[in-house]
Amino acid sequence: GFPVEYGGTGWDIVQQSIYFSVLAEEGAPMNNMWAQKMIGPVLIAYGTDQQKQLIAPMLSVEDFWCQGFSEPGAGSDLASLKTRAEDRGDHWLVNGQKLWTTNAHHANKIFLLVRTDTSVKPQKGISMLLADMDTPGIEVRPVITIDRRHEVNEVFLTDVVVPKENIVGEPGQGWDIAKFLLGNERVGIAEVGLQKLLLRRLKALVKSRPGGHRYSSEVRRLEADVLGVEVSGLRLLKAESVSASEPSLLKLKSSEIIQRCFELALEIAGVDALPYDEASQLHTEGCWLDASVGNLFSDYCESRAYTIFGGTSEIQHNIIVKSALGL
Amino acid sequence: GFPVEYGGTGWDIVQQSIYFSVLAEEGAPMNNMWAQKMIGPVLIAYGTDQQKQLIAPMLSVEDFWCQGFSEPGAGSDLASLKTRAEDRGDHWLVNGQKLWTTNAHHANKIFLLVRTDTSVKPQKGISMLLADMDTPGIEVRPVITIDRRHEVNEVFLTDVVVPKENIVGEPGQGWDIAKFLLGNERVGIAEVGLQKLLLRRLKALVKSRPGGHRYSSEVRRLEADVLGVEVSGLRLLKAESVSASEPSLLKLKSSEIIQRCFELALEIAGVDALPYDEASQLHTEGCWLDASVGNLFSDYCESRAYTIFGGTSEIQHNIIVKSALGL
Amino acid sequence: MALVKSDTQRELEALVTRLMRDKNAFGHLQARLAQGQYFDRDLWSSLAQLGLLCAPFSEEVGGTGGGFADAAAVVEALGRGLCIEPYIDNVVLCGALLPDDSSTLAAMMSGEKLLAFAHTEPGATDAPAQLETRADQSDNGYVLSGDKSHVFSGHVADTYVVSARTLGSEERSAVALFLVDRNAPGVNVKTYITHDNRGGAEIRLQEAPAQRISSEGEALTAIGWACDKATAAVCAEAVGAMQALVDATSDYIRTRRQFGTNIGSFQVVQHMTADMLVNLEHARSLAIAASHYADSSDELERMRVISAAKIGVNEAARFVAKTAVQLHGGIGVTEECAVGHYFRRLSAIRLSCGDSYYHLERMGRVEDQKIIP
Amino acid sequence: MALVKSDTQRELEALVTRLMRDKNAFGHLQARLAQGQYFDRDLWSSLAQLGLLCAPFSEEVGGTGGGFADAAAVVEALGRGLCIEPYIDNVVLCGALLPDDSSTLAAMMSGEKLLAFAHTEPGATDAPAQLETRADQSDNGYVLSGDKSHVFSGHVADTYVVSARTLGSEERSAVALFLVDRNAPGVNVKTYITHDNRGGAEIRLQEAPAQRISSEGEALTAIGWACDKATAAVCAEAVGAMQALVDATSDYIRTRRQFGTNIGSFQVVQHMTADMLVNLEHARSLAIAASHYADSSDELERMRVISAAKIGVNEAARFVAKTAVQLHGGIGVTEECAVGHYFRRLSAIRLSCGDSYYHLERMGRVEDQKIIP
Repeated sequence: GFPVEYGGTGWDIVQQSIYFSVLAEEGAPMNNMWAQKMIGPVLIAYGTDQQKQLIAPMLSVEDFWCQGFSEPGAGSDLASLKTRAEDRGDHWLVNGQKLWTTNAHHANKIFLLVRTDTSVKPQKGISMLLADMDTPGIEVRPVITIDRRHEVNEVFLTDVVVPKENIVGEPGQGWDIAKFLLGNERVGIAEVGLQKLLLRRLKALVKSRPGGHRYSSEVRRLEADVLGVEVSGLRLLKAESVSASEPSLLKLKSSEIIQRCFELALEIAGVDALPYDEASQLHTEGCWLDASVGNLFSDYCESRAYTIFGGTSEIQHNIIVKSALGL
Repeated sequence: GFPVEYGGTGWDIVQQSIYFSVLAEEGAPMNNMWAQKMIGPVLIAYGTDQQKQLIAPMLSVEDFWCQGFSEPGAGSDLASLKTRAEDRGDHWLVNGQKLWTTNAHHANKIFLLVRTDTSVKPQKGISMLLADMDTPGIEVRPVITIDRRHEVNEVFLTDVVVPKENIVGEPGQGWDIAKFLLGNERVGIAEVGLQKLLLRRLKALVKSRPGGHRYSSEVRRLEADVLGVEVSGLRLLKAESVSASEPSLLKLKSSEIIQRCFELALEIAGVDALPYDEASQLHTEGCWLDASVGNLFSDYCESRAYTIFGGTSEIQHNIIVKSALGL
Repeated sequence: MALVKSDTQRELEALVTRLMRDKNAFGHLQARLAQGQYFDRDLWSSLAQLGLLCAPFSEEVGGTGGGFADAAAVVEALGRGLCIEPYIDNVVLCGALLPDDSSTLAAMMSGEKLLAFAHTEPGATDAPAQLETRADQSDNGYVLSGDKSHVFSGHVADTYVVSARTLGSEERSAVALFLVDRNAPGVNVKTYITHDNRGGAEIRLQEAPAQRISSEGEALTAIGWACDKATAAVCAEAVGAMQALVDATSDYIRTRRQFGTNIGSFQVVQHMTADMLVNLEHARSLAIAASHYADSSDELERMRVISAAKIGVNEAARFVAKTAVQLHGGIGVTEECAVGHYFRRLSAIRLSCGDSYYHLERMGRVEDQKIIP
Repeated sequence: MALVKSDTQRELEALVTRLMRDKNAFGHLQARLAQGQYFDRDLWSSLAQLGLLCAPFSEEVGGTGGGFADAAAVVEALGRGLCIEPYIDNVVLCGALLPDDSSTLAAMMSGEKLLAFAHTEPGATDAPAQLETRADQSDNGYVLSGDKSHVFSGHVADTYVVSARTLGSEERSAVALFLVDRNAPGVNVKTYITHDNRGGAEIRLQEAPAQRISSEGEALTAIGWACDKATAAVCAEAVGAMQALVDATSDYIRTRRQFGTNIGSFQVVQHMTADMLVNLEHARSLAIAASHYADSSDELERMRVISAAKIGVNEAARFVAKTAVQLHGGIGVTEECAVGHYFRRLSAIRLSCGDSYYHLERMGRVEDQKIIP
């Protein structure tokens, strides 16, 4: 819910969450929705007035954003990122390489984490920059993933000139902003909409597949768990203060459930899920369609990423250990 | 299979294993069988001629042995044991405390790990002693376990005089002997006999309980896993050389299966397993009887110990990491 | 849905926590169990005096008007404190079956009377589809005949709430509820203790005098609702018990030394403890949902949510209980350690109020009914 | 039971391992897949020249006489090398269906002919209880009519082994096996590629000329045995693939740096890798049992053991595959990394030759039959 003055709805966090959840539950295309959760709030919190003007075209998807955080050597360990931005007086000169950049091949804008100072401790030398994807020196190469689809990319940055005013916040504030941004993930981290869609599709499979009824108990176990995650999601949204561990607790459970849903779906579909249908691969919305198992196998493969990206499950555990158990 | 000259059968390791397995599968009382696997081979390998004469009364269960290894502060970390034996010229003077001593209240003999030298590194200062349980200064106190039964004990050792010749091997050799002894665990570590007994009892429960058929798939999954463990057990017995990791790999799987068997049995029995029947508590053989769920709940509770005693599952993992993965 | 506890509920929780510390400390509990004292009348009186036995009832009948959610807050704190006294069976289950104007309800709230619900019959472990126990009209009311099993808390109860058929008919609507005095003629009670230190009874009724407390048409609906409340309550109790285990385990791994360090410094131990917390919070959310629907008259949705909650809580309880024992190592499997007591209670809870299979099948039935109309 | 590989089997393993390194290195495989080359005739010829396509057959028919266990050793090494060529479907499955004196068997062993078994029919995913495909006698032999689905490896085969009813009767005994040429009139083939880079076909037969290769009475028994062998073979393949994943993962965690250290220094990563090994060795034992019984004519025990093996191997494959991907992190979910290819193959194996539910139910049927007599 962005302020009305910037073209937003003014919704509170719960309204927003319901909106995203229903979109997911109905299987609506979500390609650029996440920008609203990620860079949007950052611009409101840290952006200049001029940067806040980017909200409206983001909401209308006139601007399509992608996120340049991860690097080949810096996956879970973001603080070790190597992409450098040199202060050249009137501009930043950016050199480096980003990896796992979702939809970079569709996007016209990118927000980047870059190293602007190598003389301080790693976390302190990071800044956030905004750039146009058509800036000379930005090259996008596809990364084909385990589902045999093209969603993520490598982004090579070679002598990319970024205007001085395109920094978000202060130089060196990038780490804090990234933490703020990842903290905003609590909107929708439960992924309840997707899970409800998956339950519906699973129930359809149970009904339509020969022998499908053998799996109905498993589907109900998942339904029970989704109820828990739904309430946990609401508790997180309504909490007055959120500790670092709470989104991690929820993300572990929701990613586990999503993966179990896809595993179960694959089992129910059986050998009929094996044929590879190139056409159905274009459907990258993360859930196979009713009455068709055409892209189920790919979705199942892709679901492994839920416990890897956005902080692996092992990292989520570490966060809980530190924040909730104080060990 | 002890040499015929010491009253044994001369069986090889496979014959021995079949013998133990069939006993377990038929639910025979096994109270002192383990001594044949544990201290018996140690006496053959390290014992004096006189000590080897202890084999025959062990086999006839004239002598009932217990094992004094663990201590309150030294569970998985055996090297840190504190019970001391001072060399007093013609005898050892033993002071300390042992914990988890199974059947100490039935036994007339004990083999002990004690510290005979505190000046060397922990592993090097340990020796093994044999003692009579009626030696003055040995006091046995029951430890009631989670199954509300009495099988294990604390053994307090206060100025216990042990004859000099009751040391097994050389002073300081205790650590090696303990490793040898634990290595012998490969006979029967698969616990296939018990698992087959559990499968049979589970199938009887499935047949006799209302709604039991709902669990038949789970029982068959366990049956499949028991087949794997049975073959793994044979592979281990037949292996020309056994690495440290192999018994651990097997123990992890077999203890997991045993615990799943008891969990499933409890689920099938349902609320009928709740009443506590003091009389049935006397049956401590680790598997409930056919046509009765009287002591099932206790057996289920006791089964948690499978992943704790004889090296916790976490320790077994560490052994695999070190030995098989070299990390 | 109330996602956080109200101020009243926090007060109730604090009250119970203090009471548990004062009158149900683990050492004290062990001592009385060693003497075979499975019910502590003094503790029960304290619960009554503090008004905790009135928590869910409306003010008109002498309650504190907090509804189910207040009772759930009490139950959760009792679960955390390992209280073995029959709060749920009395306050939640029988409390929901008694009519508002019943003097027995008042006597239960004041702690004078202890109740238990006699419904299940031999041979069935789930809620029976077909009751055999029969109520015949007599000069002074009714006499009941039949066998009742799995009468949990029946070992200490002085009055039983009994379900019986009032007509020879096999019709669902012919079931009514009755009060039967334990000491009445024709009442034969065999009691037992359970592995979680609670207890139960098997009851044989042979023309036992009984007082009807429900109209004849509504008993099965009322029974279903009361059992749903009891199910939601054991979910809350399980959350309290799991919380105790998470607390005990995080303390233990900080202090237990092996290999020259605290075991809490091992990453594997840390992550296992984190997974306990994941399961606890998941179960807490499910218990919140169950609590919200426990007072709901939307029968199908109530059944769906409470069954789902029980299934999820069962699974969390399984994981948390076994992991707590595992991380406590040898100590965890001794009777001297509270962890084993929580383990046994959580295992018993998984089987009680319908095990996971019962609730999975019930979810299926609810789904079918929801689709048909 | 042969618990360790024989010398011959070790030689076969070494032979295949070398071949895989020379002609099926991952980079090479990627390059040909990028060009849509899902079958490598050169690699297949090498398998033939090395005598590997003869492994299980008796010396009288030109084989090397090693029985199923030798074929299993080959298959395991092929699985480890991520070979996508249809060895099991040809050598193990169709090889077991062809009569000893068949010239087609000789042509298959020499690599000239590629076969696929057309048995399942549309609408069924497991072995069909009732075949609809019909064989009618014609002047020159038989003509077949009907639809066959899930003809795995049917995308590259030039000859199909087809099951069909020979009489109008519904009797089990009326089923026989036939050879049908892919290019014969009345044969309509729709091919597809599968997610594990293998492929299959759907076939419509309309009075297609066919040669009978079985007597009429024994086909279903022979089919059951051949399918059991194929099931035991995919168990061996899965073990090879899991071994490759364990090796790749132990290597990767030693070199991948995060937070200033190798991720292999984290205890949680270590224990996950150890659990992969636990599952691999468990699966290996099951595959050994399956291999032992694959040549056994004790039908019921063979079915029990092979079903049990497939169930256990499926579960191990699930765990090992997902954990390998997890420990490889982002790299593990890219097409550039072999791990994802093994993940997909192991996922496909879980569904192939009967999924776990199929085999659980079959174990139940076997148990019932064993008890009755």
